[in-house]
Parts: sequence; structure tokens; C-alpha cells
Amino acid sequence: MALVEIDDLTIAFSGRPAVAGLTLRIDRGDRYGIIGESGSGKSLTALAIAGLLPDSSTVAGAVRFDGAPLPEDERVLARLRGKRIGMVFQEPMTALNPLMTIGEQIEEAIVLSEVPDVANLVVPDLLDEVGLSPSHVGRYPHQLSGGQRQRAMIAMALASRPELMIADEPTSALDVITQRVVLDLIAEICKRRQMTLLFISHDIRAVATLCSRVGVMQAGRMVEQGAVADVLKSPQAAYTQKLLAASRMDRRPAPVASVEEQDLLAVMGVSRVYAQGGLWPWRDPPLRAVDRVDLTIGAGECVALVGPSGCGKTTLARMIVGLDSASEGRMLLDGVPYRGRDLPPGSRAAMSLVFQDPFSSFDPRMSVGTSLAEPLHLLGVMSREERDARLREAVEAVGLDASMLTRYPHEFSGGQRQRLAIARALVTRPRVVVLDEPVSALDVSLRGDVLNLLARLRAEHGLSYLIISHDLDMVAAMADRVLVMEAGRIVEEGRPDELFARPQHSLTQALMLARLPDVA
Amino acid sequence: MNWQALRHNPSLLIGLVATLAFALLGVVSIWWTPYPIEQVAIAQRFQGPSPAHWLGTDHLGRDMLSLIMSGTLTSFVVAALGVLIGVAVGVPMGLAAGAWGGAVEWLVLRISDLTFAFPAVIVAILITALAGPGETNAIIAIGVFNVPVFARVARGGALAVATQDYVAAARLAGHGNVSIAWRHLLPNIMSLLIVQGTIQLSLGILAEAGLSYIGLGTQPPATSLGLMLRDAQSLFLIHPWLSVVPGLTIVFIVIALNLAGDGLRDAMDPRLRHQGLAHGAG
Amino acid sequence: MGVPCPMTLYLLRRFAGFVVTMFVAALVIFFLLDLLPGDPARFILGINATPEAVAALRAQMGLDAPVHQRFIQWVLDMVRGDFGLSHTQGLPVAQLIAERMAVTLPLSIFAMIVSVAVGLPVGILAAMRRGKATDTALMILVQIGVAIPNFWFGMLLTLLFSVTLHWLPTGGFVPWHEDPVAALRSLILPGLALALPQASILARVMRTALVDVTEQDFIRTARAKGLTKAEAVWRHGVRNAMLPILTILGLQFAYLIAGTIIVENVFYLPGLGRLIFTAISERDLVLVGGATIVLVLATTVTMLIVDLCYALVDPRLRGRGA
Amino acid sequence: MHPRKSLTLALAGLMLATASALAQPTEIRIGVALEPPALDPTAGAAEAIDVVVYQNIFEGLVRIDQTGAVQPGLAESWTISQDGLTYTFTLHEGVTFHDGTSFDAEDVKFTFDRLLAEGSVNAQKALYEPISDVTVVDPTTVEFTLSRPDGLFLFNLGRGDAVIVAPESADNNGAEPIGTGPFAFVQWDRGSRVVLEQFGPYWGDKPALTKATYLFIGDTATMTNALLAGDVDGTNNFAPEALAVFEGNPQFKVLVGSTEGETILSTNNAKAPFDNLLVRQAMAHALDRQEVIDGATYGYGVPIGTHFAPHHPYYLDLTSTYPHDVEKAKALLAEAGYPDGFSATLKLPPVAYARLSGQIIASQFAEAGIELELINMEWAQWLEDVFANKDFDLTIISHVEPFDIGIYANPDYYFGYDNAEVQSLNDQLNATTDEAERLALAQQIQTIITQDAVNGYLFELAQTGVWNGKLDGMWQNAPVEGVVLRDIHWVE
Repeated sequence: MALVEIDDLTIAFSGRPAVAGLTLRIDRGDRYGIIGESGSGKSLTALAIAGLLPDSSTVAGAVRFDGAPLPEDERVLARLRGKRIGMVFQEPMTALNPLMTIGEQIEEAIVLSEVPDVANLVVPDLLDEVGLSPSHVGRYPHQLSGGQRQRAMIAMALASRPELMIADEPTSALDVITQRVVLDLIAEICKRRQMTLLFISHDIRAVATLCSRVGVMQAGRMVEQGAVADVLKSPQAAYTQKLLAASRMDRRPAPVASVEEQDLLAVMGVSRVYAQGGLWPWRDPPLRAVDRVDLTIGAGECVALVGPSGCGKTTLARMIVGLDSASEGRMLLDGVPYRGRDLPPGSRAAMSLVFQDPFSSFDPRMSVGTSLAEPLHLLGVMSREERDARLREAVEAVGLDASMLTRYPHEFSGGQRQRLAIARALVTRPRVVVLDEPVSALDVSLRGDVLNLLARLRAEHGLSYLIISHDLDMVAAMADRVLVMEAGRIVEEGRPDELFARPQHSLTQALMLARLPDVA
Repeated sequence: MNWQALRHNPSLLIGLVATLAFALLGVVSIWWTPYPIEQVAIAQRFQGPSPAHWLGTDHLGRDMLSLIMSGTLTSFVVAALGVLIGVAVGVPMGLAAGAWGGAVEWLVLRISDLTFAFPAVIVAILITALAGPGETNAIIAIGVFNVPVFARVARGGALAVATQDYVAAARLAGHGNVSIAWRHLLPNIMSLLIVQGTIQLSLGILAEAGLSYIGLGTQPPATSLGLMLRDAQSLFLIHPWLSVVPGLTIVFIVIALNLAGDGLRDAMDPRLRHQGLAHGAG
Repeated sequence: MGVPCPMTLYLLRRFAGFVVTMFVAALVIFFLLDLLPGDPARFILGINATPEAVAALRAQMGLDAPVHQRFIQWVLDMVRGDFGLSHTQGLPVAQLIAERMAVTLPLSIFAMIVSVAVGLPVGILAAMRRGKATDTALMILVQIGVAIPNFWFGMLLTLLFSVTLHWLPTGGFVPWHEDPVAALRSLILPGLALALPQASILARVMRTALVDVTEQDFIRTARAKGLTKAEAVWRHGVRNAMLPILTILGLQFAYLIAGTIIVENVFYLPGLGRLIFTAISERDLVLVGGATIVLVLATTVTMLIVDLCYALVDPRLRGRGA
Repeated sequence: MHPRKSLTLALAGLMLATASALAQPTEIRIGVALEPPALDPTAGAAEAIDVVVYQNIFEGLVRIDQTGAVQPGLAESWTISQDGLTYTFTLHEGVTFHDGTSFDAEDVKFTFDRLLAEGSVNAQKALYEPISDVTVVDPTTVEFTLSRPDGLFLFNLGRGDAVIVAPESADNNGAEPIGTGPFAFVQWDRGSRVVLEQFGPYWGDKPALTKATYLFIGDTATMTNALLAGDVDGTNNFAPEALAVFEGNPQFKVLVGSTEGETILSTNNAKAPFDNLLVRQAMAHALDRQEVIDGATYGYGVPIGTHFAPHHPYYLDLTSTYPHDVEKAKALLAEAGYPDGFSATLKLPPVAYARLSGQIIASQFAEAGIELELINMEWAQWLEDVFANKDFDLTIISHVEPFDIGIYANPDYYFGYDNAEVQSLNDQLNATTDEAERLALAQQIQTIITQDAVNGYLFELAQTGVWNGKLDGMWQNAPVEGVVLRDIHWVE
């Protein structure tokens, strides 16, 4: 029997449809996954089921919950939501009221659900169910980690013993290991409570792990739906096929040029220490964000640095590129010693950085050409012709047209921007490029292209890469050598195939375990 | 911001048009007013509106329309220069705080605390005692009041911008703090500053009126809207018109500026609504 | 994180900043006053006084000591609570300031209460009815409220309530100990005149803050829990929207304490602002200096209190220590 | 209506009725524009002090009456020696100060010794400089010896600067004045009001009022409202521009009287081009006195052509010496070597008549080719710049001292007029007590200074009081500064 039925749903904003002609049916006990990229309308669909669409939207079509259309009266609708639907959102930090304790917020949900239990008996039970301890009752959201916050969100959603749980990208703000734990928790609870699940994600593998049925959305339309096994095995829609292809990370061909013997970059005993304790610095030991790290990158080599969030890999990368200075130790770039910010301009030209987020890495008030030309400043005075030639070379290398240089960042898509970011990294003809999560902010379908581009550039220009990432599959596809980092130290090192086949260190093992299985 | 935004935002349109109209009225008075405003003609005083004097004449027989034109100019100029001082001093302070952080930021915050701790009227009184009354006082007093406002707005904006990757990219490209502040921070907080500037301009007009009203601002034979109110105040029961005209002019100008400011904020960047008016208390 | 009591650290840091600000303020005030043209002694004695009489009075007022010596003495005395004797009135400055504070402080508090009592509900109502006729009407009123000069508004109030209706006095002030009711009555009109623009600003900020908060994720969470939009905004939104309001309240209160001079003139109230105003025209520098320091102190303390309130209201600050 | 409620209402009505019945006839609230900085008239020049205390709290040996004549005060009678150098006063008996201490000749001696002492801070010390000795003959007799005859001596004794103070209380008079007058000081709410109450043991006739409150209202509009709302019962000097509100209103009485304030366009005679008689004459012709009077005083000022009060018997009407004539002014300027006119500054103190006159005069002078830059100043700065340092071209000020033509004989005075003839005439005037001779001398001086166009003579400041229609006994004129409560009373 259908718990949720959506019939020809269209959601439009000022005349432009964001969801068009969507029909969907979720049976009781189903675990239904919706896959789609950003802007595909998948979250709006979820909100429509709960009657939470923004006031500015115009809605056509029918949404029926348990056979009845959603109530017109706002109060009745709200109470229905409270009693029968539980919701978990993507960003647990902003989804929780920062001024109320976790206990108060869960209790409110219990009161609203009108379940005749005594609240203070239930709150600890709920916390226990999601794997939090009773001591968390009095904590404020900011005092919890991301995973704990998401657990609290789930506890809140469970308070009313809902028939339907809607989870909108519940794990995409979490790190790999936590992500897996939360997914497992949701799966387990659904099984135990016989709860219907609507799971929304851009990650095809997460959906495959969790769901029994799947719908694929693209640009507001449902392009394909069916049982997970069927869809993944024999995708019908071209878009689904593309998504599936993109989720497979094949080993990019190693560069033709062999790795030279000499180290291009050497990091020697580098630490970054932050004083703690403010007025009484002696009371607390300093925090060693990076702790005596040694590493080398040979010319033409691709080295990956993996680790959970907060392990110090970004701090290390910032010191290597010269955005921050080491407290101890030093580095050598092509024989030039430096501690970080003191990296001389000439050497800076030999190294560049590609940022994670293509949206914030370009100044919106500057034409792309101006932004791209910024690093040329490092090479001293340059004639206009030479400058233009350099820019054209860089832009064409990433497969874009030089005529685009006069445009502004907002005129480009995310994938194009990341290409431009790579072009900027190449404009000084560097030897080392540091890539900080180069594809994780991109839609899945674009990731493959960008990785291919990176592999090609490496081969053509003999570049060395240092990739910072938590994505083991991507690392396995790109890197010659992998370093695993935990709490500021490098705990394991090796070739990716060997390392991932036989992880030694507990962290590497945990990372491997958290890895979602490949689809198909 | 473009014409499209203007069409969808009637209050912005009204605000901008009205502000420009008043500003134009003031600017015209530099070259031309119906009658010279210094020209006293006691025999002609307290005339109601007539074809010769559209808004009548004041207690010295001067043409009210000419006075309103000239007064509007003074009020605008005083408020604008006050805002300019605030921008010229406050924005570099805020940018420096955002770009350098640490001790510089601490210093900037302390300086802005300090300037904020001196209320505008007190500053005006002290300056008046020091240098005699006049527009300059009002300008400096309003300027001093604006310095911490712009310092804080610029710092807030700069801190938000400074976390963006493009700033790190500029650092990698070898740009120092000054260059980053100039190339990246300033252009990106510009809309914030324009919106805040509009709001401060309207507050400046009110402040000028208040200061002139207690005799600390504009001095005759020049005039300003506040001074006209002051001159007319004791005659309110006999010749209410003399007070109503400049009073309503102030009200209209301030409303126009506020509408323009709100409209600009909505049109430029919805995110700005967080910061706007945060310093509107004065 | 690390420090046992981040609150203490925060308080200490904040307090240190406060002391520095006050010291620099004292320095600025003193040297500014020292630069003032006009001889206090000559002012007191008027145009026909003999030079000997003027010199005698200068010596009597202690104006002949070196500058730095007078500054150090002044600061030390103030730290001990001794603000000196007024040149013109021969009374302790502390007493004169205290007398004026008995007007300015209640007036500011009254205006504050009115502006909160009017501004916040108007802002909340407008935010809840966002885009509807009520919102538009309220926001038009608020625009006018912001735009009317408060002294002009005060004048109009007097014309209506005092001259025409005879309900309230036109101004003046009856001391509290004499007749508290009359004292309160004499603060009503000036309080309203002061409160109008403040209430309007507050209403605007409240509306904006609430509209912003309404778009936050946790409001959606609250609705998902089963609250209607209005309930969610009321239970979760208002408290969060109060954070920016707190800053505005602090600024407004600081402004009210200092900025009442103009309205004090309209209602001839014996407030602190007018004290400074007359004292400086009489070149009673001891009094000006003391009163200005007190005003600066009031502003700075208000901001300090706001920051502390922030730390109390917002658990994020409590936990992190600023 | 509930019986209880109606009872309450009735009671309230009764209370109101009694309150008004009691309050109306013997109490008064007077609005005054300026608050005195302190209340000791012997240690400050501010007119505001005298407004509150003169003849109310403090009394002198003699007092000035409404006409400016000298009347017995604490001295019931006096004799003057033939040579005019010895004055012997007989004091009233049974006079006490408000603090209960008694008044006798010793207090008189103390008062003048203090006034004339080395470190004295009396603003008008110079006026009493002819006194060489004060001797106590017996407790009710005191003898003054002068170093030279002084025709104004008795008048000066009647001024606020020469009121009698007691050694016990003199030092505190600024904050808590203790005098012998019909009203005793009760309290001073600074910034707001001073309250006086009738002094029971007063030695003379009891005044009609039992209580007087002075309210300090600086703003004309506010004063207007306070008068209209009945918050104050009257004010001694109301801004002329708003008088129209009260004229013709039967509830109010508008009293227009004279003061001793000769308002002049003070000219720095020591400075070029004003040291040139032709320039000064040109300025006198450029001036349209009537327009200034109409514009600045709304017609209430009385035109003067010289530095003398028009109501004084010695006054000479010289207003037509230099009639308004722009062409003549231009011609004179050309003759003086300024065919294109010149520019000068006009420094204005913070009083309405000066600021308004300044604007009007600037406009008039502009027609004759003289560009005036208006510089508005505070009192303190004006006193320093103009008065003490003589750093000015022109200024507008009212000289409120009675009979102060002697300032033209002082070459060090701020306007820098140095004329030996005037100086010698003034010495003769000071030395003689013969009325006819004095009249002739005074008029001679008036003529000379007018001919010399030393200053621009504008108008005699009017005193424009507004009072409740049921009040009577207020001084219409102000021969000395002060609001004398003695005769004020309510009438039905």
C-alpha cells in the first residue's frame, strides 16, 4: 500500500519550473532513494511531501500521504508532519537551534508528537538508540561533533515514531568514516522500526547501500525509477548511465615520462603548533596540528595525502604552498629552503594550488582573465603580448576558449570554473601543483572529466601533484604513492594498490571499511 | 544591480528618483536660486506662498524656496562629507583589521570603541568650543560618528571575504596585504559600503539638523534645513509654515534615502541584509 | 576547549580593553579641553572685570599649574571618585553629575522601554505578515518614524498634549524626592520624542532579523517537528533574532544617555547633556571634563554589558570564550 | 455610576479646587532664559544672577527703583559731605540675614573690604575704586570716604554687585545665597529651577508673594509653550519675535519697557580701515537703523543715535546725524580710498539680537560695497577674542551698564577710541554733582562720539515681558538687571 503518492507534481518559482510533472509512489516499508545533482529538484520533492515548500513557490499536481491529500489547514498539516513524518537535513549545524540544548530540542519534538510517554524517560532512550550518551542532553549543538549532531537530528526525527523518515543528504556534510556510521544507523533503525524511508542523495553508492528502490532526477524531471538492483544493473536513461559511469573510478594512465630520482619537494620534520589556553599558555600543552611530518615528492610524481577531517592535511598543504609558516622544521622546493610564507616569489611560480571550491576561488568582481593573470605577477614585469599568450596557453590547455577570459565568474558553471582554476594554477608553468580536494565540490558527472584533464596535464607538462583528499577511490585512481595522516602525523605510506589491499594502520583500515561498495 | 532590478523594486526607484531630485535641487542652488539667500528684505518678511515666492518668505524676508534649495545643498554636503570622513578613515581601518588580523585588528577595534564612546553631540560641542560654530563642526562630528560604523562594517565584510579561496589565491600569487585589500577586499565589500553609506547619509542629514538646531552646525548667512528649523521654531505658533517646510523636506529626504538604501540592499545582495542597519542606532 | 573557564578569560580580555579605552578617552578629553580658547576666569567675571581680579580667580581655580601635572592629578582624583569642584558653581562635580543623572538615566530607560515595547512587537508583527498589507503599512509608519527629527516631533507633541490638551507639562522637571509622579509625568513627552525614532529603527531591525532567522534551517527543522510557521518563528526565531537586537539596544541606550541634549533643550530638562552644553560655554572645564568622562564611561560600560549579555544569551560564546 | 467612584471623583475635584485656591494668589513661577552659573552677585557678571537674587535675596545699602531712582535700602538715610567725598549712612535696625545672624555696620564694612581686596573676584570692582575707606562709626552708622567725587556713587551702591553679605556666609553664596532680602533661598535644582520663599522675619514691608520659582527655559518656542500651557506665570524678557502670540490675548499681559542696553555695532577704531573717520561715516550711512530694529527686535527696540539710554534725561536724539544713504556711503568710501569697498569680519556673540542684526547689517553693508564675513562665537570666546584681545573688526553687543558713556574716555577699552577731548569732558563729568553741568557735559560727549561715528548706534534694547493677565506689580523697565518680586501680586 502506498504511503506517499505524488501525481504530476510541478513546482515553479516565478514561472520557472524547478520540478516538472513528477510522479512517484513510495510503499509502506520501502526504502526509496532519489539521486540527482544539485538543482535537480530532489530536495524540493522531499519538502513537497512534508508540506514545507517555500511560500514563493507555486505548486500544481497532487501529493497524497497515506491515501489522503495533504491538509489545507497549516496547523493540521504541521501536526501531521510532527506525528507521522520525521525529517533529517543535510547540515546538522544550521538545522539545530543554536540557543537550545539537544535535550530541549528533542523534548519539543516529543511533546509535539503527542505520544503519551513521559518526556524525560524517552529522551535518554532516544539518545541511546542513536548512539549518544545521556550526558549529551544538556549540550548545545556547537558542543557536539558533526556526527553527533546528525545523530541528535535523527533522534529528534524518531521522537514521534514516524511512519516515514525523510533524510535529505544526511551525510554529505560529514567525513567519510562518520558518513558510513550514520548511513548504517539509518539503515538499522529503519529495519528495526519497520519505517518507510525517503533518502535523498547525490551519491549513487550511498543510495545503493541503503535503498531498495531508486528514482533518478535530472533538471526537475524523474528520468528513471525502479528497484535499485535493476536500475544499477541495466540503466535505461542516458543520464543514469552517465552517473553510473562517473561513479566508477578507473585508474588513470600513469604518465609516460618516468619518475625521476631527484626529489622536487622535500618536507623535513615540519610541525605546526598552536598555543592554547589564552592568558595561561602554560596550562595547556600546545596543539600540534602537524607533528614532525617528513615527505618527499619526486619530479613528475603524484602523491596523495589522505585522512579524516581535522587530521592536519590541509594545514600541511597550506605550509607547503606558502600560505602558512611551519613552527618547526623546514621544506625544500627544488633546492630552495623555506619555512612557509617566506617562500620567495621565484619559487612560488614553481608551485601552485587548486582549491576545493570552484565557487569561492574566483573573485566575483574580477574578470576571469584578470584573476588568471594574477600569478604572473610572480614572474616580474611582462609585456602585454607575452601575458596574453600565457593566458591563452593555460586556458586552451584546460580545454576552454581564450575568448572566455573577458567574462566574469558567475557566467561559468562549476565544472568550467574548476577548469579555470586549474588553468590559473598552470599559468606560471609550475612544476608542483597542490590539489586540495579537486573534485569533491563538483557534481558526480563532472568529476571524471576533471580527473581526466588533470591526468592529461600531468602527462603533457611533466607535473608533480600533491593531492589532498579523503576520497580513497579518487586517490587510488590518480596517485603513485599514498600517505595516510592522522592527528598531525603520517601513519602509513605506500603504493595505493598495495596499501588499500593490505591496510596496516587502524585508521587506514577504518577508512577502507567506511568505503561504500562499488555499484554493479 | 541593473535596470531589471530597478523595475522589480519600486521603492528603490522611488527612493533613488526622490534622492536625486533633492540632490539636484541642492546642486542647482550653487549657480542659481530664485533670490539670493543673503539678501535681507525686512519689509517682505512672512509672506505666504505667492507667484513671486513659491514657498513664501522667512523672518528676514528671504525667499523660502531659495533657502530650501541652498539648505538642502548644505544638509547634503555636510552629511556627505561626514560620511566621506567615515569612509576615508573607517574603511582603511576595517580593511587593515580584516587583512592583517591579530594586533592590528585589536587596535582597530579599540580605536573604533574609543571613537564610538564619544557621542556626536559631545564631539560637536567640543569642536565648537575649540573652533567656533560652523558646518565644519557638524562635518567632523558626523565624521567621527561614522568612523567606527564604517570600520566595523568594513571589518565584518573584509573578514567574510578574507576566508574566500580567491584571497588565498592572491596570496599565493605573491600579493601582500595592501594589494589584497585593494584588489579583492575593497571591491567585494563595495556594495556593503554603498548601502551603509546611504543609511549613514540619511542619519547624517538628521544629525546635521539636530546640531544646527542647537546652534552647533551651519551658521548664517549660509543656511541648512536644520538651521531653518531653528530659526522658525520660536515662530511656530505664528508662522507654522516656516517650520513645516524645512521639517517636511528633511522627512522626505530621509525617507528617500532610506528607501534607496533598503532597495539597494535588496537589489545588490540579499546576504547584506544581515549587516545592514547594524549601526543605525545613532 | 582547554581553558577551564573561558568566560573568565573573555571577561578579563574585555575588561582590559575597557580600561585602555577609558584611559585614552581621558587623555583625549583632557588635552582637547586644554586647547580650548577662552579664559574661564574672564568668563565668570565678565567684560568690566580688572585683570587683577581675573588673575586672582585663575590662581584660585588652580589653572596655573603645568599641563601634565594637572592631567595626572585629574586622573588620580577621578580614580578615587573625586571629580573636583566646579569652577562656576563651587560644588563637587560628582554631585552635579549625579543630580543630572537622576534625570538622564530614567529618561533614557523610559525611552528605551517605550521603544522596545513598541518597536519589537511592530517588527515581529511585520515580519510575520511579511509582504502583506499590515507589513507595508507598518513599514511606511516606521519609515516616517525614522525620518522625523526628534526635536521637531517633541515640539509637535508639546503642542498637542500640553498646549492644547493640558494633559502633561510642557517641560521642566520636578525632582524625584519632591513628587515622583510629577517627575515621571515630566519625562513622558521627552521620552516619547526620544523613543519614536529608536522604536522605528528597532522595528526595522527586528523585522529584518526575524525574516533572516525565518530562512534559517532550524526553523525548517522546527516546522518538521510539527510546528506551524508562526509557531516555529515564535518559539525558535524570536530568541535567535534577539542577538542582533541586543547590539542595537546597546547602541541605542548609549546613544540615549548621551544624545538627549537636543530633546533636553526642547523640554528644558536638567539632563547631563545640557550640563555639558552650558558648562562648556561657561568654560567650566572641570565640570565638562568630569561630565564627558562620565558619558564616555556610560557608553563604554553599556557596550561592555551588551557583550556580557551576548555571552550569557549565546551558548556558543560561553563555550568558546569569544 | 458606583457610589464609591463618584466619591473619589468628588474628592479629587475638591482637592483640585483647594489646590488651585491656595496656589494661585501667593505663588509665582517665572520663566527666565538663562540659568545663573552661581548665585553670588558679588562674584560674577552674569545678568542671570541678578535676575534671581537682586532685591529678592540680597539687598544693598540703597536700592534702585523702577524708574532708576535711588531709594533707601538697608540704609534708611544718608548724608553727603559738601565736597562729595564723605557719605554717612544710617542703617536699619533689627535686620537679620536669612541664616539668623544679625546685620550691622560691620557687615557693610566686611562687604566692601571684600569687594575691594587684592584677590577680589568682583566683576565690577572698578566701579567702586573711588572708595578709599569704609569706617564703622557705630553698629548702625557707617561712613564711606571717597578719593574723588563720583556722581554715580549712590547708584552704584544700589547695584547687585554691592549687595551686603555676611562674613559667616559670604563664601557659600554661590551655591546657597544668604542675604537680608524679603525672599530666602530654598533650593536650586540645577538645570531646572531655583525656589525662593518669603522670609518671615523680613525687616521691611512683607511682599504679597509667599513663594517664587524661577524656571530656566532657554528655548523661545519652549517658553512660548510653557506660557501658553500655564506652566509658568510670566517671564521678564521674552523673545520679541514670538510676542505676537500673546499680544491681544486677554489672558496675558505684554509689558514693553526700556533697559539700559545700548546695542551698538562696535567698531575697532584702532584698526585700519576703521581708524578712518570717513570709513566710519560711510558705515553709518550704509546702516538702515529702522530695518535692523524691525528685523532684529520686531520693532521693539528704540532707535539711538549715540551711546545713551533714550529714557534718560541726559539723552540727546542724534539719530538723524547720518541718515541711511547708500550713495553717500559709497561716495565716502571712495573718498576714503576704498572705491570698491572692502571686506571685514563681524564677530557675533550668542544672543539673538546680535545674530539677527548681524545678518541684516551684512546685507545692508553689501549694498554699499562692504563685504562682511559673519563669525558666530560663544560668549567665552567672544570675551577673549573681542573684549580681552581686541582681535576684531566689528561686533554687535548691547552695553547694559547704566550710564556707561565713560567707556569712551578709556583708550584701552576694546573698541579703541582715543579722544583727549572726550577724556577731559568725562573727567569733569565724574567730578561734578551739579545736574545742569552734568547734563551739558554728557550731551557734549554724546555729540562728539556721534560725530566721530565711533560705533554704529543701533537701538536701545527693549524689555518685553509676558505675564499672566492676573499678575500685577512687575517692573516694566529695567534700569538695573533683575526681576524684583517685591511688588508682584495676583489680582482678581
